Amino acid sequence: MKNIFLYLLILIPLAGAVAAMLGNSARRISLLAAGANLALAVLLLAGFNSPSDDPFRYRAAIAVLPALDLKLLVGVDGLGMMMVLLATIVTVCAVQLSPEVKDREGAFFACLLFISAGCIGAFVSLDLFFFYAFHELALIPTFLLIGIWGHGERLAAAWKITIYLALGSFILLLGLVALYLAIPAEHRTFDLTKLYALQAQLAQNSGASLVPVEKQGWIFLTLLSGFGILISLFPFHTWAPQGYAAAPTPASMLHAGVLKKFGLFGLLRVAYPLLPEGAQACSKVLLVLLVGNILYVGLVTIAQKKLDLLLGYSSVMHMGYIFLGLASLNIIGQSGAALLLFAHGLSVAALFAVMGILRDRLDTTRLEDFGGLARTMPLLSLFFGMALFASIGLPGFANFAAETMIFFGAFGADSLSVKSVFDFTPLQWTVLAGLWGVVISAVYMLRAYRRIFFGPLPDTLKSPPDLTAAQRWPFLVLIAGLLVVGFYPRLLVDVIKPGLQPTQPATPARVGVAQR
Amino acid sequence: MNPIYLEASVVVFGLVLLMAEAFLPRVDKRTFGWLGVAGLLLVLVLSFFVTAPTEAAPWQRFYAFDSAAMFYKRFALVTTILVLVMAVEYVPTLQKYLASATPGAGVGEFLCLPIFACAGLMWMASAIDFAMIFVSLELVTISFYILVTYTRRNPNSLEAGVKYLILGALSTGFLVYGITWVYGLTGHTSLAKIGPALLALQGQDTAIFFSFALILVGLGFKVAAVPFQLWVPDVYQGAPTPVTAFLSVGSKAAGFIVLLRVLDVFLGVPAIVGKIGLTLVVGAAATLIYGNFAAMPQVNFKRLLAYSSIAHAGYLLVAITSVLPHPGSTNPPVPFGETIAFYLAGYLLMTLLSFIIVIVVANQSPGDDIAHFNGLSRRSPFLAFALLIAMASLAGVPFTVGFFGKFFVFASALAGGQWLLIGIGALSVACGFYYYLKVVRAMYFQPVAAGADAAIELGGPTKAIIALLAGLILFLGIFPAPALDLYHASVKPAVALAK
Amino acid sequence: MLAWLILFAPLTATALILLVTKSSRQLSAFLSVGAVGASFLASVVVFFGPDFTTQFNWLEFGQRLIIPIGLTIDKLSRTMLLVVTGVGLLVHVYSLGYMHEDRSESRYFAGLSLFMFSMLGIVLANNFVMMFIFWELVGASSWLLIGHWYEKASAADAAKKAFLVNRLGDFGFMLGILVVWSLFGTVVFAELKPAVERISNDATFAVILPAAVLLLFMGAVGKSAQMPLHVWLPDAMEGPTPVSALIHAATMVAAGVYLMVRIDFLVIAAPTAQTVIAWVGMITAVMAALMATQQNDIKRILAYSTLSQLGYMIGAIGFAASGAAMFHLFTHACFKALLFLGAGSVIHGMHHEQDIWQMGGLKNKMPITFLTFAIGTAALVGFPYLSSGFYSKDSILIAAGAKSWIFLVMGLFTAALTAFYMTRLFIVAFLNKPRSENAKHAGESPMVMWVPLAILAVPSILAMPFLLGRSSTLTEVLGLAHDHSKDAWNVPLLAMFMFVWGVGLAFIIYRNRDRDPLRFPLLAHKFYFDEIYAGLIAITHDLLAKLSGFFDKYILDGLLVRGATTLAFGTGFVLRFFQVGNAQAYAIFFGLGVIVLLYLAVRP
Amino acid sequence: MPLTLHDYLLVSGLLFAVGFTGVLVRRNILVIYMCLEIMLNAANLALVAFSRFRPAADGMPDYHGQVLVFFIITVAAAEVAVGLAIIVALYRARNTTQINEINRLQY
Amino acid sequence: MTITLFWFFSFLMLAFAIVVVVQRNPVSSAMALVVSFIALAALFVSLDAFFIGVIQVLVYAGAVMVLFLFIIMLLDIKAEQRRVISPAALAGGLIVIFGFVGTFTQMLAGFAPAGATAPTLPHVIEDVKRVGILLFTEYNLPLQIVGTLLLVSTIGVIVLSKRELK
Repeated sequence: MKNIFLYLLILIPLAGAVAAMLGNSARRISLLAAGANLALAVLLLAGFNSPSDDPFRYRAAIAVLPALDLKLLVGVDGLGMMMVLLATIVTVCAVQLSPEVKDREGAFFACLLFISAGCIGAFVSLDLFFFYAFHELALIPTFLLIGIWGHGERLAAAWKITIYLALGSFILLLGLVALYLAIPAEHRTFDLTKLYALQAQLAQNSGASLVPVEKQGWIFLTLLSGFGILISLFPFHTWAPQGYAAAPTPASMLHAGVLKKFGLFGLLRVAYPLLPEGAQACSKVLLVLLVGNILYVGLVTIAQKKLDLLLGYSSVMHMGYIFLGLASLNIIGQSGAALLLFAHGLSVAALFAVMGILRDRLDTTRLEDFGGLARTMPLLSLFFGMALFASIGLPGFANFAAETMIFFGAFGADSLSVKSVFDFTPLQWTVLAGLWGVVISAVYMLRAYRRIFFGPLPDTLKSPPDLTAAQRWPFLVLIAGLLVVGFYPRLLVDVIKPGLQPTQPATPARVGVAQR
Repeated sequence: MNPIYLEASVVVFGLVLLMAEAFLPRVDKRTFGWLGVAGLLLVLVLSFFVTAPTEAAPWQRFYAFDSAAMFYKRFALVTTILVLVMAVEYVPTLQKYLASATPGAGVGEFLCLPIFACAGLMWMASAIDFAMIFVSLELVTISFYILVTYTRRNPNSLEAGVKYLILGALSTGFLVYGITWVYGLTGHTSLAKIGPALLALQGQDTAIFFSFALILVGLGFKVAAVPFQLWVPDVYQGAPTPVTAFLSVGSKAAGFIVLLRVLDVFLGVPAIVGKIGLTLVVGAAATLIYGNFAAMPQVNFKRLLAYSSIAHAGYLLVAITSVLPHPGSTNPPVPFGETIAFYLAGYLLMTLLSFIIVIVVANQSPGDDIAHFNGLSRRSPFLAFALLIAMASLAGVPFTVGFFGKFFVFASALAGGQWLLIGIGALSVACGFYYYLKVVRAMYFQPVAAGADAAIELGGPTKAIIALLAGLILFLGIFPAPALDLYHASVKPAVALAK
Repeated sequence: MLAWLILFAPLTATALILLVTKSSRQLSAFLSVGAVGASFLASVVVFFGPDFTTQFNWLEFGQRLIIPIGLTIDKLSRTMLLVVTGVGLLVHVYSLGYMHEDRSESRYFAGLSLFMFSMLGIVLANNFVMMFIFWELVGASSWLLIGHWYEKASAADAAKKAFLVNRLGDFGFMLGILVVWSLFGTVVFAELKPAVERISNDATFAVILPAAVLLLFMGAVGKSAQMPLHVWLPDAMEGPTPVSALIHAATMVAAGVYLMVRIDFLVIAAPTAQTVIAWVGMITAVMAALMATQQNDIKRILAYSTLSQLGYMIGAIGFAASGAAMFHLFTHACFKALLFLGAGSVIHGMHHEQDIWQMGGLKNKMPITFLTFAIGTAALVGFPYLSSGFYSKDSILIAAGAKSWIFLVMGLFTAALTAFYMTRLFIVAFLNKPRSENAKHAGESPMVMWVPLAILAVPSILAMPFLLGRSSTLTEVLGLAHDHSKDAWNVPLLAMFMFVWGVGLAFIIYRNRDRDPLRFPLLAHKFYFDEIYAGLIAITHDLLAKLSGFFDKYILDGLLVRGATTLAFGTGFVLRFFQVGNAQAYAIFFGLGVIVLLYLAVRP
Repeated sequence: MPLTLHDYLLVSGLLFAVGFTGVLVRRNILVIYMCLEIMLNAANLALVAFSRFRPAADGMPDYHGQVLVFFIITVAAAEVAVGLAIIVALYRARNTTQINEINRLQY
Repeated sequence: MTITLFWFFSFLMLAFAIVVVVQRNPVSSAMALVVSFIALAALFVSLDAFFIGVIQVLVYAGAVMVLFLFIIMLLDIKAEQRRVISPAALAGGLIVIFGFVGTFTQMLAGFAPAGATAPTLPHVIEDVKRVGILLFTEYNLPLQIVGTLLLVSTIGVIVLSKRELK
């Protein structure tokens, strides 16, 4: 156990949470913990590029239940590293952007740090069991955050989000256990690295699959439903908008920005590599559902009249793109999906942060109450605009790079010799729907921006003050992250690619490919 | 030391305490509670030093000292120790409801009776003969009749006692009749001999299942399985809280160990395995549904915990079903003993933690409704946080022992291919989150009721025990191995048995 | 390196303005102007330099997908660079004066620089994805600039509309890129060309290739505001006038044409698509010209005229005359920028009055503006032989004639209409008597504004004939070397006839009028396009959104999710009625349970 | 026709049923308690019959069954004592022995 | 003779058991129960279980029923004024009982050893001795437990029924 760094990543926020609960200056303590964690994550990222045969770095393990080969095994590949970075960045920003907490401040920040620790734990776990368990660490803090410090219909929302997610994660647990049991008894282990190795070895030796092919379909479906509920896959999405609307700002940021990504991360980490045939078998179902996410939820978003719900629904909608990348079943689309995890995490955190500030300053989230705020809140409008453009996939922001990869990956996924548009494969039709979704998202986002920041300033709004100095840098961090990755996505793509590559099926050649 | 001395020392210790209490009227009654705790602790320690006897003795026909028996003995001891702690904490309430002319009268007996019940529980853990099962179970049951009714100035307590009495006696009737029939079929009461004798019977599966069903009625009552669970909510609500805790943990665990031993015998008869399987599956499904769904509208905390206790019986039954052979799966039947033992260990920690807190809070509040926990996070952040951990564990949140319990249960159910139960289990878990978090909502979201906002005082030892329990819940939630090792720790022979 | 400088100088300016000099308007302005100046100088250097391509891989997945960010300097881009940076520089300078009193000058210049960056990216792009990137960025910066006066509801709405309509086009553009990539495995223009040639006779691709081209063309339709996505451009006139000049006349709207010229090898390989493109272009030309005849806002007239001229260019693509299209693009960029800046000068002088019927007699009040505007008008209407517009329009008309007589007729009709409405504008605004207080007290704009006018006037009237004569490179680049002897029609003559006819008619009708004597509601209301679209959106998208919202709230969430929880709760509520409290009832339930178990025993 | 085990078992079963009926239908707790005793005695009858009809190796009745009966009787006596004490306490507190009148705890 | 006696006492036992169930007055119920138990003791005797028969009379008919009667008198419980049996309970009870009797007889019909007749005994009956030996040797452990049980119930009865605890 010489590599304690990843444990530290989990322990720092936990320790911070305890200190925040007991100490006096909770905000400072948690900012310190979150900042230290971010610094550690950056250091680890910096050390990540050293050449190595092992895709998983910084490995360490603590045995927990030897009988089941259960151990607290941690390690990160590129994907994990990126998720850790996302989690730490958003945590710092969320803590810094927390509104003033008058009631039980310590508990508030402790809850935030708990969620953060849970996310990070899930991202670094290489053991199926703890991978699952860490995610659940966020459940009760979310309930408390919404219930105690929430807005509007906080109680109903707290119930809904908690029960729905509990149900979802239970289904997920069943799926994971089913996966475990479907592995031939002599190979059974929760250790993902061993499972990967076995899978690769079996594929090489006999072309066989670790999990029997006939079982893969329904296990994948179970995992998809479980993860799907956590990701707010259509039609299991209704918890998300209300939950995010009711949650205090930093909770929404962490939840929508990081925690929700756990499901997708899980699909990438567990379901797709270990159940390739299952993924293939279920792809049609997934396509239908993700079109639901993109088009149906997109339309629902247009119909929203409150900013918080609108942002909530829009974050649901964008999950559809990530699913599209996953469904492409190839390295391009899945890298895109992975990148979009990161990009969407940052952008949605920024959006929710703006929403929270507006709510705090103006006591309303109804779009019709707003207007002309660009005059009094120029900085906020600038940041919101950038986050908004990022989220609708404007080039220059990471979201665009990711969506581009997703579209390319999905469109070129199948062996292709299209003769007419009517020869499109289902996946290609889905891409079409996805592209239309880009239009839809522009419609509602610009509509919202127009309502809130443009037009005349209504008399009812007493010209609210702009961002304070302390509120500025988190936005800068988030936007800068989006821009840097957006300008040169390979910064992250090249890091995450190796982790995804070995699990992909060979790519079929196509007609008419230019010779190079 | 011979394991049989464990129970003997508990009984003797109980007697000594009873005498001491009678002859030392001036000593604060609570002292006897702490003395009881100390004595049982001593027995608990002793239990790690027992060795198997070197030669066969007649009592070995009745009495097993395998690892399971030892585990459940220790389980009973720990439960009783904690119940005694609760009882000491409960003394103020107790005195309010006792018909005592002098302060402290009747308290001593209240503190001694659990010790005798503990002996009964320990005997049950070892019972491998129906005669032994019957008498030890009755010792426990009759102790509980008394304990439930103990605060007889409290009409609820009385009512609970009467209900428990009638239904308990009814279930005893069925148990006895079942034992009679088993005896009639095989000519034996010893489990070890019944098994082969049942196999030797030809074409008698109707009668075999008939007698099994009657015994199952008696044991189903103990473990609170549907449809023999109806007493649970009323009795739990009415009984003095330490007794409720004792019932829900000790009595249930003892019921389960007996059920497991009996099931082991009857599952050896291939002709009735199908019917047993059907019974268990339907029973588990009904218990899950009843316990979880009916818990949702509850407003009284103890009643809520009663339904929760039914729900957990359902989960435990689910674990049992995994042993059933099932077509279409290559997985061998999963041995459930370990799962159930671990689940019950976790259940002990979280349930007793909840009940201790109920006692402490109810002592300083108007009652024990969930509404009386409103704003507990302000009155005592420590208690609120501890109860939060207990509730999270009961609901099955990871990194609590409750999660590992559920994990093992559902893993074995999946391995056994029990799809119906898994589906119902999923819904149950969701319901569970609702009603356990209802308590969290009360503690954290609701404002303190006017006039009941005094900070809650908490004695040092009690506080330490609460912290210990909460800590154990978390520790076993991350490292479950110690509890499982305990289950597998068998009694070492003093000298190698020449058998 | 120089190419990168061209591209990134304006972006640097944007970043610096946003991060550092936001508070100092002056500094921001000069930063922006300096950046575009640098780009211009570099472009000049590049213009006389060799062809080259420089790139790095923005995304790379083995051989499967390589998306480079690459800059191409070739004949096409270096000319376009010159136009874009040149006009851009002038507009920047002009803006110094025009926006001087605006307190958001910093934001304005940041947006303008961002726009320059985006536009230059389009010009330099060597592949589809990079072009798409800058394509979208152009849209975003245009949104920013149109919405510059965001407090005005109409400006805010116009900005939104422009962006959304462009997005609609981009939908097709991206899809087209995907189809092309899936067919050829590359997105780089230079690699596509040989691949396309290899399959040009393959019947397998007879359907998909035109489809792909049309999808790509959708992008151009959006950006170049062709029918039916033209509706955003007139509204975009809500932005500051220099923006209209730069973006909505000279550069951005020309990007669609530029794109089509870039991929003309694809268009030629797909004749079906070519015909469609021709029709779209020419219909736009005619209809926009018709609409222009009934507009009263000086900028809107120019906007419709822009539409119409863009129609010509797109049409030229359809006639396989991409050289002519480019030629017209260049000339149009100069004279339309001139006209817009002139209009801006008028508006500036008229204290932001834009209705031409409120003007009149500006000839004397604003002599320089008058003169330059006259030159611009002449170029636009194609004043025979003297104006650049004449030559470029002619080359398109000739190509139209070569394609089909119907296109020639449409082209000529448009030419006549152009002459008509421009003359109308010119007469009403400059010549007749002043018709308002503002008009009476109008004055000439400052030098910083009229110097760019003057500079732009030069190429409008002179440069093209001069260049045509002298620069063989240009004719070669644009493929204008045309043998007139084979023409079936004497197009220049016909065009001259149309010019005379249009100018004359307008002169007769509008000479000394105070009100518009002509009333064509259909044209004044722009063929009711906006109304039809509003209705269409209302009965499709909006209705769908409302339905989905309803479904989500009441069916999915209400009926299913909440229904499920209510059901669970109800079940619990009902179940606890077993718990009646009567121990005897418990005993009976107990007994029923026993009976069930015993029945199981006797059941065979 | 000589007496068979069947006859004894039938009588035992009927006695059990009668006792069970009393538990299910009577309201007076004392009578219910009596009926519970009837049920236990039905079991005793069957036990004794089994022990008689199933001789041990030496041809005598299987006395293990009778030992069990002894235990049952003892335990039943203890149960009766405690049960009656509870009923007395109940009567003192609520002045009733009707089972349908003690339903404060419900739902 | 034995058969007649068996059926006589069986009938007596069952009939008085039924009287226990239907009789309004608890005192009458208790008296009927005594009769029923004595008949049961006779049946025990018919099975050559003299010791059990005696115990039955002593413990049940004697001690337990006297206890019942004492309590009934002590509490001064009158005959129930209104219906003894509620219709709902009767309906539910009858369903259960018929179910029980039905399944029981069906099970019994298929119970193979049921046809056995009582074997003649080779020795003199010495059941007191045999039971006694068993109790104090082999069954010593359960006996101890029963002892504890009696202790507990003694404590319980005292605690529960004293008017005032001192």
